[in-house]
Amino acid sequence: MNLLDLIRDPSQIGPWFYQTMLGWGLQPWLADLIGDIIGVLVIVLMVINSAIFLIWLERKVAARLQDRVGPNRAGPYGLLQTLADVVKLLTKEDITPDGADRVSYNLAPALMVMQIVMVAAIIPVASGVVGANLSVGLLYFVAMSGIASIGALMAGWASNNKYALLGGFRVVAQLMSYEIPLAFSLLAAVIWSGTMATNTLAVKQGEMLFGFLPGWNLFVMPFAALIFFIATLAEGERAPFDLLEAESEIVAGPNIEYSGMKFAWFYLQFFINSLLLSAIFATVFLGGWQGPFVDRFPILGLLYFTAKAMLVLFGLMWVRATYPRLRIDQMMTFCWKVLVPATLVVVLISAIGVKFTPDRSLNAVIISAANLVALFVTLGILGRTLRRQVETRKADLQAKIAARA
Amino acid sequence: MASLNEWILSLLVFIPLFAAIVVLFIPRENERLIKLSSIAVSLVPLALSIYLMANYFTAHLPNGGGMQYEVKLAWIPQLDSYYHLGADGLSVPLLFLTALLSTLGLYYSSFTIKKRVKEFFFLFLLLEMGMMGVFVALDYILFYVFWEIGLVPMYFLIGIWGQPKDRPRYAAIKFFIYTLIGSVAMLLAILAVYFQVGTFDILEAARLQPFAGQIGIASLVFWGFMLAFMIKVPSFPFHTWLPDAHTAAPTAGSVILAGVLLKLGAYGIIRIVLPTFPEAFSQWSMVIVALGVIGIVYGAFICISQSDLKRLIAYSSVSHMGYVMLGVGAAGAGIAKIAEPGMADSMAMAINGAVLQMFNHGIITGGLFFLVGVIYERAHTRDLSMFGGLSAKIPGYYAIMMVVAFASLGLPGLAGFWAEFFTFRGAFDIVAVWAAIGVIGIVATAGYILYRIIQSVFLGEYDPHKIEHWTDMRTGQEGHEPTDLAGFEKLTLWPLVILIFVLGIYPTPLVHFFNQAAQTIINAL
Amino acid sequence: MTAPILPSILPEIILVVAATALVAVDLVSRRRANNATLAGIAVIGLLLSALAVYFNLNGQSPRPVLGMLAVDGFASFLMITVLLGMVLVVLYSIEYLKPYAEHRSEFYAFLLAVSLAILIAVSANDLLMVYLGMEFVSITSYILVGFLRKDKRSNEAAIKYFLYGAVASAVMLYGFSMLYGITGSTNLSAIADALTGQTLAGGMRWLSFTSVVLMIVGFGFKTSLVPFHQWAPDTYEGAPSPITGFLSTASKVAGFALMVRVLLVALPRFALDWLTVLAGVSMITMTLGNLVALRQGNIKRLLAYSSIAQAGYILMGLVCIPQEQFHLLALQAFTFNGINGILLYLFGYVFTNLGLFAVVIAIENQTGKTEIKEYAGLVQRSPWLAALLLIFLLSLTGIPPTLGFWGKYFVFGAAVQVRFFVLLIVAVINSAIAAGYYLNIVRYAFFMPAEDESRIHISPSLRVVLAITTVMVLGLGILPGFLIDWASRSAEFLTQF
Amino acid sequence: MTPVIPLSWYLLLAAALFSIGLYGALARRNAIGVLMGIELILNAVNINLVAFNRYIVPQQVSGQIFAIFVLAIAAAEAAVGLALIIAIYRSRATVNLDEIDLLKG
Amino acid sequence: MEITFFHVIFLVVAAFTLVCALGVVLSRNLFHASIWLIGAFAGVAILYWTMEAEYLAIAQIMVYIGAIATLIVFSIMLSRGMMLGRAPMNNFQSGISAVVAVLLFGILALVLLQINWPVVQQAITSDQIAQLGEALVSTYVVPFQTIAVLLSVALIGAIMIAREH
Repeated sequence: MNLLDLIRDPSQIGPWFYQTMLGWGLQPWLADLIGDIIGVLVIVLMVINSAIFLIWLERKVAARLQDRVGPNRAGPYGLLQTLADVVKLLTKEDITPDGADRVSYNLAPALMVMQIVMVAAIIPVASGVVGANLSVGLLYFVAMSGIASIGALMAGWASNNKYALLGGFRVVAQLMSYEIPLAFSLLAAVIWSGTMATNTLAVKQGEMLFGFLPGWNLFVMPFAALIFFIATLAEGERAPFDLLEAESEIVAGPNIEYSGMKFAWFYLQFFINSLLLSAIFATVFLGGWQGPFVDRFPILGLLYFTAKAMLVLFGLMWVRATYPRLRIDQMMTFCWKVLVPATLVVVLISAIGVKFTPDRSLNAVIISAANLVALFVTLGILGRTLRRQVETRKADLQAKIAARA
Repeated sequence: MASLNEWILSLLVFIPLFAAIVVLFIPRENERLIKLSSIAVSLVPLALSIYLMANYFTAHLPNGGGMQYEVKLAWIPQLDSYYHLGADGLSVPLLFLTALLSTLGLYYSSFTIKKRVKEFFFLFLLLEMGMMGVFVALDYILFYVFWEIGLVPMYFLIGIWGQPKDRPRYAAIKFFIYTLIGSVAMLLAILAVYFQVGTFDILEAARLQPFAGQIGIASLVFWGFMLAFMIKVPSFPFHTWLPDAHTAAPTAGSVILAGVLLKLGAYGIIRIVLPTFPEAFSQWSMVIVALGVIGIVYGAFICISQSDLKRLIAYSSVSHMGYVMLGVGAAGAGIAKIAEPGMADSMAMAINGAVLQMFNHGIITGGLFFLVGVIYERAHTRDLSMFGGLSAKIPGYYAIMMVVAFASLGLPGLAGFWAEFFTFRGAFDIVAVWAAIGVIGIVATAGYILYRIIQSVFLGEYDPHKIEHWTDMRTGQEGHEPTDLAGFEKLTLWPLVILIFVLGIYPTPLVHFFNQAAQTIINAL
Repeated sequence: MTAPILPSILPEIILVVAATALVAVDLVSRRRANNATLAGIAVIGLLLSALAVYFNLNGQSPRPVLGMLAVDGFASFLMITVLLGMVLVVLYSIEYLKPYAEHRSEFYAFLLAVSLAILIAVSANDLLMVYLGMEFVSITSYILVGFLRKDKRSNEAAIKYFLYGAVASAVMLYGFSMLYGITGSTNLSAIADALTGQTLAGGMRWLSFTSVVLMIVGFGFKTSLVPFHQWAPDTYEGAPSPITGFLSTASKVAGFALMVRVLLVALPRFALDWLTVLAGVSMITMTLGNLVALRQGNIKRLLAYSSIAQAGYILMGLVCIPQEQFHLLALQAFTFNGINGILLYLFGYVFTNLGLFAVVIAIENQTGKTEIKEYAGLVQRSPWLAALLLIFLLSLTGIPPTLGFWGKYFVFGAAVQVRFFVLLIVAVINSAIAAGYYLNIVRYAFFMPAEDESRIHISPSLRVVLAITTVMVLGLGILPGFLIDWASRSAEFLTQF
Repeated sequence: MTPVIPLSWYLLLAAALFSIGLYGALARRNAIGVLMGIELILNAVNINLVAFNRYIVPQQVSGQIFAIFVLAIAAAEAAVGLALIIAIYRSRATVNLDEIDLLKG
Repeated sequence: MEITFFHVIFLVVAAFTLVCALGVVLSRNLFHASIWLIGAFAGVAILYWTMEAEYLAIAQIMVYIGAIATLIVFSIMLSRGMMLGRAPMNNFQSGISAVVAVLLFGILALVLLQINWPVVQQAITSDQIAQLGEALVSTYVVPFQTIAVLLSVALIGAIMIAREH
């Protein structure tokens, strides 16, 4: 097997390396172990280092959207700005507040980063190039996001600071609530595709509906995708759902007391989380690495995938830069009274739609149409309710003004 | 009258219940109506029981007696349990006794019960129903149900209308729990019998002789029944509830308790235990005889040391019921030697004595308790040391007391004599030594009747300072002198006195009843 | 095997629908829904469900539902008992809930949910369903006990109940897992089959014994057997009185149903183990329950200990199953096979205790207290109530002609039949002790003068409850033929699938 | 892959976890501490169930299903239990069981 | 028996789990106990993985760590005051409980080690997730529905009880 082949199809790197090691006379389990360790190292390094770029990107995009320039001093286009920040953080004093619970205080950031790395393991960046194509992949993803809330909670508690604690509470409330629409919108896709394994999901989306339409889940279930996107915003703790670190309310959330490298870890988690959520979105709804000619040149998948993930990430940044922050009660209400019922409907649609006719393409159209109907109905109800609320509020205010006059 | 004969037992049982329900629906303020209606309705069973006596005596006794007036209806067929009633020479007189004492009790109470009248009459009638039921039930389950029905009203009669100083609540609960233990044991025994013979019919079970040849298990079952009955009798050493209960109970309650309730136990032994477990009975008869004799002697001696008149009479019941146990036990002891010439007659004699004692004791002790009530209503005390010299003050009372007390003592010519005579006559043939010891009891009885009752209450000097207030029962006024019997008291006591005389002089008809029953039982052994 | 599933679980479905309807009605109606309306819906749901239970077996043979639930006579008898009992609990609650404006519909819905849970528990035919049913009953009960969340006593009762319950069920579950390992199955009949097929040697034998003991812990908790009873007095005292009524009756039915079915259907092989253990437990339970009850001053606490003691009697039925019927597992009707004793006892106990709690609640509604002292002079304050109190207490004591007598009659009968004399002697002594404290209440009610002579007002719904329970206790006590027939035939159907 | 680790290792581990959990449930003063002990017991149960499933009846999933149900019930139980604990903490400011003693045993 | 790499992994994970479990019951700080608890849950999840029960491993993380442990930590925080006291964490019966626990383990170990389990050496070939899913909606549909009701009831009940007044 030559190098070119390996480059053309990166999924062959793993087996090739394994065979090579066996050729060296290693025990199979040892070869397995070494292969695994190398894989883990690659993922960890890639993920963590990507943050450096992401932070720059985020700042740059936000600046552009707000008609600013953004980082532009360190390096070309300010590309080295993050590196400088890293150096600064590394050299800063590592403060542990008085009365802090040391164990949890130190454990929390580690937990956060660990969670993020573990999620990264299931992202298929190209055909077959995935840390682990778990049969329970998406469930694993949902399970891992639960750990993040524990980390935040721990940090909030251990800091011995009321803002941190409040932030911790908010994290739990928000993450746990939004995990439901997140998981359920994924479930809709899982039902349609019949698998939870991430790579297999991407493979399944390679089928062409009616022979020409790419069978991406975005097209099959737009509403589910939208819900997932909104939930992603909340799970990524991004505006308009960034109440966890709302500076004006609780200063900076659970990580308020952290400084130096430990703070950097939280920072890292935040940015990588967004990236991974985008990646999941790309995998589940945008066909993952699917694109033209991937069957011939699987390496192209890496390109397609990156592009799709970046697109989603850009969407996230865009929303963040555009919308104001919600109030916490609004956020919770939105989740429980809008998103959760909506996801239930979406799941129901998928579950029923799958069973309809033997022709998958036709089913896809039915599900898609139902999704759109559900979307518009939801929007209609939401709009009417909001309008009515605004009107009552207006009437109240007018009455108050009249009374005062 | 054929249809009446068919239903007469049911009527006897359920008319009191009917009366009780009637009472329940009369407003509690209308005490007069309550009293009147309950007495009036209770006359019906009395009349019926007299008719029953007469009918049985004329129609059935000459034809060999046996179970008559039988009714057998499906009650819980799933359990093989039937509504099975019947009466024979043993139960007919006891039914009459029950009806009589109940009516007298109701009548007497209508003058003396002042508080919670409605409840009293309701419970009293319920009690009458339970007692009637026990005497006629021929189905184990039915028997048990009636047995237990009698328990609750008595508990209340003691607890509510008892005198506070006599610790009525303690006495009531003691009575209840003693009886309950016994009855649960009986329930288990009933079940054991059922598993052996597959029927709840008392007569059928006796015929099938459960546990014949298995003396171990038979003894257990036997003692299950005996525990229940001996507690009720009460036989030594289960008698301790009795003095408390009697002392605390209101007069009519004591009368019923002594007059009828104690007989339930003895009736149970003769009706159920003796015919059904002759083997075990024979095995354990000496224990029963011994307990009977101990009861006689012990009860009598305890009486001598009593200072409370009512408690004294209560203990005298223990003593007198000891005769019953002696008689029954002696009959049991005879079973083993039944083939010996004359033994069957002796056994019959002993049983006759026991049953006669039951009947007579009912009348006599009933009378005694009425008499205690009479004096208590006047003096508000029963302490013997407070009385003395009353013979001159209240001669009418004295006269009746003399009659009843001497009857209790067993004076020939009065009712009590025959019972003791028959008992000892039968017992001497079978268990001579124990009977001889029992005679000590008779002597002691004479002692307490003469010395404690007659002498300390009626003879001697009347001391007006001992008791300051006497209530005049005729007018209800307080006075400083005791007054003689009021009309209602006479009316209550005279029937008993008459019966005492009649049975003392001519007990033959009654003995006919019992003898027939006793012969039947012994022949079946 | 492929019996239609939906009709077989119709009673359960009706309850779910009714519970949902309750919450929905409350949500939809503009003002808060009327208390009586809500109770009405609940009662209708329960009665319809009972009707469905009846038609489930009417004329049809017993059958399993996917191996999970058993639709058989045993289950049906207890289901109807529980559903009727729950109707009474709902009726209690009407008056009791008056001061609590919020969460009424939820309260009724929870009562329906717990009924559903009990239906599932009594028909569970798989270890999974057994555990699920038991936990369903327990969790719903915790909520109901802690319903008065502002009331410290209610809180405390709930937390104690919860902690004991959770530990006990976890321990029991460990036993289940062992049993699963030994037999490789969770279906009760399959377990029995697997056990009969094996020669259990050495460690396996010991492991099964361990697992049986661990399981008895769980059942013992639910049925409040000594030594797993400690929660009962506190919980009974602190819980809202209608819920105490429920806990001491319907909840107990569930526990016994589970225990009987698991031990009898799945573990006849280990009969010697559990018979021995349970016989001891039975004696200790009745003795300790009765002795401690003697010293209680609070009626709910007293009834808690009384119910512990009663559990001891009920257990007699399970301990005294005749051997020859046992091995074939063909319980013959109309004999004293122990199981019909348990059924009758439970039936009588449920309605007697519910009647008794109606009295307790009537007095609590008036005085706000549950001390026995409050019962002084009850006969003057409300003669009818006092009379009914007496009847119910006599029924608990086991005096004929009340319903309570027949239960005792049948379990004692079973014990006499197998000649378990030690147990019988203990039971007889206990009957007397029990009479002691039951009569203590009677003593207060009838013998003591009233401190407060005001008449006790009984609300209409409580009147209905009292009327129903009295008719049951006395009516079926005097003419128990039909009931005995039904129970005996039901016991016969406790079969394997 | 056929299992290489002996079944009894899992069972011993589960037994140890069970004992530790039981100790926690019995010995803790604090209601939440008790709850944690209970969760340990349930985990031990699940290990048993899954291990038996894998080793005794590998072609079925009955043990795993059971474990899933145990998991779900544990969640429900924990939710209710913690709600009760919070309610009692609100009214008394303690969740120590020996201080929760309004009802005397 | 040959000790392989898997045995080592098992022993490491098992030791980790047990240490965490001991931490749960012995830790003097409730919050630390809850962290230990999370560790124990994670260890058990890995053990499921070693038994090829992947779905259960994930469910363990999701439910036990993501839900139950979070809830526990959350409640500990809500009732913060209770941890400030320096009162002992264990009650009077802790000594007896320890003895009971040790004895129990001893007995169980003794019994378990004697048993020769009828182990079926068989690789898992079928798709377990699909098998689980099908079982849940066929054989186990009744418990599945039941637990749905149970969870709703528990949810409503927990909210009702824990709500602020």
